Amino acid sequence: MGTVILLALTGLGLAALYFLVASGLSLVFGLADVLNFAHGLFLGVGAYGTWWAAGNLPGAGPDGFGFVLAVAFGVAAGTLVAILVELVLIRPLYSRTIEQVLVTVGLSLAGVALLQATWGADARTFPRPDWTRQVTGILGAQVPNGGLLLIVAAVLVLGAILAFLRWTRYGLVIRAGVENREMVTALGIDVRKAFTLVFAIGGAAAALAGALGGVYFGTVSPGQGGSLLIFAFIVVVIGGMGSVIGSAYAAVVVGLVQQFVNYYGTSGLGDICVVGLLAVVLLLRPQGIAGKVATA
Amino acid sequence: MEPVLTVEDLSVRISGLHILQGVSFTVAPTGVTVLLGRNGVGKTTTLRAIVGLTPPAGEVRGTIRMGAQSLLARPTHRLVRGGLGYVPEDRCVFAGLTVAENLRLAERRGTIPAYDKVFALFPELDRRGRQRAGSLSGGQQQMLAIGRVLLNDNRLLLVDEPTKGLAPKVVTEVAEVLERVAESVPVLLVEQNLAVVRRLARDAVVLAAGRVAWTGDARELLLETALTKSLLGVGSAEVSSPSARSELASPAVARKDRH
Amino acid sequence: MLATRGLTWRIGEVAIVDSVYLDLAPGEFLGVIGPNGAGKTSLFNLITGLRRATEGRITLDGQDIGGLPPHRRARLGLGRTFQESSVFGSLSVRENVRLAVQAHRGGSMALWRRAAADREVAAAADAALDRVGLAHRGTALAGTLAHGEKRKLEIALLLAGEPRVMLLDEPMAGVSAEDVPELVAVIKSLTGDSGRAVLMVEHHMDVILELADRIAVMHHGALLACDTPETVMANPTVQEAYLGESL
Amino acid sequence: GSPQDTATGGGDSAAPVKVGLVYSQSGALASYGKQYIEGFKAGLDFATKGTGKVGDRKIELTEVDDAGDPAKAVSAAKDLIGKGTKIIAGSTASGVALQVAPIAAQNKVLFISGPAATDAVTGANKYTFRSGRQSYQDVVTAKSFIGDPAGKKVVVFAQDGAFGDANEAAVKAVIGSAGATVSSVRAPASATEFTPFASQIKAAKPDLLFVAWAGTTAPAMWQTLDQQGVLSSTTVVTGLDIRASWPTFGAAGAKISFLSHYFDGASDTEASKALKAKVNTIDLFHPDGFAAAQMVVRAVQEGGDDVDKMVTALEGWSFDGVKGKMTIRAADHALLQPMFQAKLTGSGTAFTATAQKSLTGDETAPPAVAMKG
Amino acid sequence: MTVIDAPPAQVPDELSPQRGRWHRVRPFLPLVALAVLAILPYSTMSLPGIFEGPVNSPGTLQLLAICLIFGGLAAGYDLLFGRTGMLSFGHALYFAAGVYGTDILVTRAGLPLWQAALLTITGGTILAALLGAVALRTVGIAFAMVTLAFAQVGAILVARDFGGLTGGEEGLPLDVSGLPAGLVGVTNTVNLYWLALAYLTLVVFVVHRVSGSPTGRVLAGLRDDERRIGVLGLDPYRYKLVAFTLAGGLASAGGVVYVLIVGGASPHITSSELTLSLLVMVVLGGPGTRWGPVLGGVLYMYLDHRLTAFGTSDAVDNLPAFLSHPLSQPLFVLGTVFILAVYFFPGGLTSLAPRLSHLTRSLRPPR
Ligand SMILES: Nc1ncnc2c1ncn2[C@@H]1O[C@H](COP(=O)(O)OP(=O)(O)OP(=O)(O)O)[C@@H](O)[C@H]1O
Ligand SMILES: Nc1ncnc2c1ncn2[C@@H]1O[C@H](COP(=O)(O)OP(=O)(O)OP(=O)(O)O)[C@@H](O)[C@H]1O
Ligand SMILES: [Mg+2]
Ligand SMILES: [Mg+2]
Repeated sequence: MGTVILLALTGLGLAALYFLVASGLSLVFGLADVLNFAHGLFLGVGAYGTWWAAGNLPGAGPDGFGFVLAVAFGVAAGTLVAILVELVLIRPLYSRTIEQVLVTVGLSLAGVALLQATWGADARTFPRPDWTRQVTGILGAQVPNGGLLLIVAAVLVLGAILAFLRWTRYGLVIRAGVENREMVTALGIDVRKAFTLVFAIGGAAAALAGALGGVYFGTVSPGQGGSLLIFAFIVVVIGGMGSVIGSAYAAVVVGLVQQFVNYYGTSGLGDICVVGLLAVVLLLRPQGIAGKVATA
Repeated sequence: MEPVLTVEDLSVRISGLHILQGVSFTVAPTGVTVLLGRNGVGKTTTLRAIVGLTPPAGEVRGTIRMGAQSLLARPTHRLVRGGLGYVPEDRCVFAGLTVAENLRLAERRGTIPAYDKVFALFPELDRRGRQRAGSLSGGQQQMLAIGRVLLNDNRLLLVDEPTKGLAPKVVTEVAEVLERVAESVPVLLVEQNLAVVRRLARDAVVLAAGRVAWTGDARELLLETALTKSLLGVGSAEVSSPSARSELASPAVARKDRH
Repeated sequence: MLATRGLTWRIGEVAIVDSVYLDLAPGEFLGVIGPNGAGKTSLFNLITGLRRATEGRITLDGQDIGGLPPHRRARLGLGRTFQESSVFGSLSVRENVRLAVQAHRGGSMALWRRAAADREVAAAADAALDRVGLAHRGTALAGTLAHGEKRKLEIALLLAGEPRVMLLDEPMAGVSAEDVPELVAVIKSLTGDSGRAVLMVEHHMDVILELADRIAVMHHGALLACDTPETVMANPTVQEAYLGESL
Repeated sequence: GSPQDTATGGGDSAAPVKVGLVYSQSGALASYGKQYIEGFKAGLDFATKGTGKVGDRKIELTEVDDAGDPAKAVSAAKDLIGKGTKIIAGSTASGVALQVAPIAAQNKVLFISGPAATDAVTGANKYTFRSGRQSYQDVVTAKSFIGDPAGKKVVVFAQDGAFGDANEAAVKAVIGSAGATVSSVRAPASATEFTPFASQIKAAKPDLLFVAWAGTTAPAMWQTLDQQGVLSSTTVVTGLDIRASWPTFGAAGAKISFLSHYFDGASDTEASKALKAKVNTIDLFHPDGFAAAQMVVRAVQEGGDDVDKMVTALEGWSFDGVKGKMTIRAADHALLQPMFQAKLTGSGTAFTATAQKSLTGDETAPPAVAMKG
Repeated sequence: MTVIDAPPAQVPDELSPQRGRWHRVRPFLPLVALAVLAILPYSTMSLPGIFEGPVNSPGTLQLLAICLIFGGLAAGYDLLFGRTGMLSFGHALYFAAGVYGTDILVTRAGLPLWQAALLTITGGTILAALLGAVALRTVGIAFAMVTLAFAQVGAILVARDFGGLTGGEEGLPLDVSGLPAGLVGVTNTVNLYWLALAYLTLVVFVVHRVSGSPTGRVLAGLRDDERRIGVLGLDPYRYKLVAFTLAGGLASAGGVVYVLIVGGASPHITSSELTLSLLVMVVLGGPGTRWGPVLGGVLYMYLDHRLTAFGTSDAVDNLPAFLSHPLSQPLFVLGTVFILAVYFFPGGLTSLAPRLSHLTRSLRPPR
């Protein structure tokens, strides 16, 4: 019993990490229709930003309020980079979807290499409050606090994104803009601003995921973002393109499947199961779990 | 009277093609000005140049002024917020959004959207609020496209072939709507249906081969057989013939022989 | 030739096409009118297989084709045009038509023959282009054509397939007044010769009246009437629901 | 010219000797590569007494980056060989070493593999040598932690793939054959959440846990083992990685017994002093570069331009390296060398390793394998 | 009727006969290029900065051979992406099947090369047909993701050293003892070069023929409007499957040649990054054009290999740290070059040619 609870809760922690990474990706992909391979870079910027701030920014540190400040700095850095990327690289290429994807591919190569050039290829110890290394006993299971922190953060991020989509017009503007940017401008809306905003939010979510991922892993390294990205992609696709709620469901499914199969099955089977799940979901329901039924 | 819109020597090139070659005309501050011409002559291109939607590969020269203000090189959304309403040729409703969302999108900040006016004109839009616009029939989409601009107050409406693909009854309705709209806002209209043109238009601009071939009073154009024949390629009989229904209703049913 | 029996398409509870019984005889020209949203295009989609009917049967020459995918139905001689022009935008106008001719001549998987060397295909394509008056635009990319030209190209694509039953979805929409007679002549010539049947949706009443032998009226998915033009036009419901006040 | 020309290495006795160094300057293993090359240069200096010459002949180094990609390494090797290079050294990554080795044999040039730890390099062919340790030697060192293995229960925790396979096999061979029961828990290298594996390990109640894990997820793995109480319930042995990774063990570090290839202060030899003078703090792979340079100098001294003579000169050669006495076993070119037990102490970012015990090259000798080619 | 200039004919090259001054010469240009490439190894010319040694040195030939292979791969991938509009994220799988298939059959099973090659190519083609048959039930991004998923399973199987066949993350060096002597050893690099050239020629020829064939015309139509193809009476699924299978077969043939050139298999060729770089190559060169993907592939691989040398060159080392550090990271330079290329050559490198000729034409005084 204890094992099952432990696996379930840590699986949820993993799911939360996937969701945090996937949320920004899903938002940008679903709304702005950009398959953003540079998302890993935003993660990296968030993680390194936090790491740097904890060591160098006055007032910031690995503990208490200082840690909050460090994370805030990391998120700000990630957001800023995302905005710059959108303004300089993505904006001139709207309506040229493939080129956008390619630019983000180029960016993911160059960006990660840049992180490596600046801070080296090796993992760095990530500053984090001591309590995140401890465990909490829940029903006989020793659940890592880091995982619980991720779960809380994921729920908050989910809520915030849903609120944004629901209570502001931006969701509408962007969905319309993806279909036909020109027509949105012809309705008197500055669609470019809306797209920049989406990127900013995506970047912020990614940077937060990067910072919290740093807490979870205990280290930062240049390639960390990229390695998480593939599962984030799977989560986004299984969840249904652009449905943030769908991503949340999918993240839970993927996290739990991986965790349980890895325990009860042989190792590596978890990954294959997840990939198989992706293929099956797509073949049965090409639009993903929560995707809307497309009409001709 | 000062024209509401002045186009002077407008020339548009798109990827090497010289589509408009020095078009000049004005739009009167009241009533409907209609832009006529064969397929592919550049009517749509003209309207799009006015709202600043020439494709990136395109190049626009000349002057376009609304009052004293030049419209060239200003971003489209500014122009539209400044009171330039545009109903595009292919309707361009947002297929993935519901009807209500399409309308909500068209609301402009700082003004109160005139939903009652729109719903009074097109009750269908009210009823189908939750349907995805992509699954609307062609005519319903056209209503949505027109409804969208009517939500706001405009200084000038640009309307591109609003009756294309509409049932005769709806054509009449749309024409009536435009007629009423034109009482308060000047309209620059592109239209192929000459019956609609006859009903609505006060001034006419005829394009041919990328240039203005004729401007003047629309009635004059439609009455002069020689003129319509040479400019629009149709005999005035067709222009001035009564509608199909009355044609049928009359005893002299002229159903043309099939072979 | 083509017959539908109780053809119905529902989305959820709503019947978009509601139990339609239609018969199309060889050589016949059947006009379809009806208010916007009546289900005319949906009916076409059911007949050509782009949508699967929820109930009812479709037969072509007595054979039930309701279960076949679109391309099988096309091979049986069913051709159509689309309401929103759907042409191959990145191919030249001529290539568009050649593709259609080639599709008609047999869809075998020829990977090694030179397509451009097939003179018969080229000749047939040019003939089709000539017929709709687009020959001079042969090298232009179809995506850059003006609206009216695309409508003509649609018809050329249809002609190239030499279908026995043709479904035309508002071929005149957006065609300039000057070109209407020309296009009407083309469409008229479709039926003239070979016992082909045509089903045409059109809102231009003068065109319908000029071309159609019979007119079917759709309303809320159902067939309201299907009769000679005179009778249909005299029908008060049609006048009220479709034609409305004259301009 | 003919398409099959290659430059011939000058038979001239005063011509410089070309040595190609193909290693990771960029990519994931860039820092290993950096240590390697620093070590190599220090070693060259040491072995040539600061002249950079063997006899009258200058050693001319050509460094090429393989970015950890075997395809690039093979291209580089072919390029070097084509230009008349007779000695190639480097190979930070195991995959690179395994694919360059056959090239050396095909073209009869000397290849001295670097930090790549795979056992498969040993005995790969007559022309291939190694200047670093191999996985098997790690495992033998690990065995020294449990005294008499008979009747003990040993669990190997390793990642999927060849690296994990090799470690598991070695543990079975070394400790299992000595009477312990060996089982294994394997995890995908991409795993990010280790609780299931920690639970499995705990359930197995081992007397000794041998962990073979490389990569950036290692800290998360250690933390999970610690949190689930694995580290405090049994003896846990693993290899000590480069210094930069030490702080990532965090509190878990004190609970782990480390086997070590090398760390600063593990030995006090002439060579280590010379190396320390050049690089300040010696790290894991400095000795590999250093040894490679010593082997190169030996090969040139004895063999001149004749690769077969170089091979004979190296086979069975013993020398004093940074780690202590090193011997190139003639049969399969295994490099017998001392290994160390270490403890990690400290906190924050300041950690120090202290040697607990050192094992001689003979004690950690891998079993001899037949030369494959 | 109108005075509007006629639009320039922008018809895909294969589908219309060429006109103009080059009319007679053009068909022979590829042959000339092929001949030049074939006799290139006889040249001792040195191109300092471009290649490390003379053109006929083994290092240069090896690099060129790899470039040619990837030129061919990119051209094959373009059959899917540029010509048919299918965005596959799993093309690396079929290439990897070629590489690992040959390697395993030769090294582990000891088959002679020709048998191994034949079996591998057949196997790779069948694999593509089977997986394609499943994946093609989806379209668009879903298709991309299903192909990615399949490729990912392949990558996991290879990395896990399934059945001890693949060597896991360390890769599997090719056992050359049973290989023809002409393919072994540095002095014979030239033969590998010719082999690569032959592969490239084969792919370009096949792709050219296929896209100029009636089927190619259908593929081009599929790219624009699949529904329309169906209504014309052609089964879109069948045509897409043929393109997918053909491209898969070409990729596994490329794998066979590649494993000979590199002398082994390593797991990173199974990664989705390889497919992404194929995409990059195609876009860099110009999708849907005959020479674009080839150029893109060659250039990409050239940069990929040469930038490592560039990064460690003195010129870079002497720059201030904030420049030299990033520039010594090959991936940084590659990524940046790539982004710039997307910007400055939209439509790919091959779109430069018409633009340049446009420029020269407009510079010439009017007659
Ligand atoms: N993006 C483009 N690229 C190339 N040519 C274009 C482009 N847009 C329009 N054209 C060309 O410009 C000409 C004018 O097009 P436009 O759409 O303005 O005509 P129109 O008068 O509105 O015709 P219609 O009555 O059919 O709607 C056409 O010949 C068309 O082919
Ligand atoms: N996929 C769908 N989902 C929901 N409703 C649909 C869908 N497709 C069509 N409809 C509805 O079915 C009705 C019939 O549409 P259809 O396009 O067949 O009309 P139509 O007769 O062709 O009209 P028009 O003359 O305007 O083209 C419309 O009310 C439309 O909104
Ligand atoms: Mg138009
Ligand atoms: Mg319709």
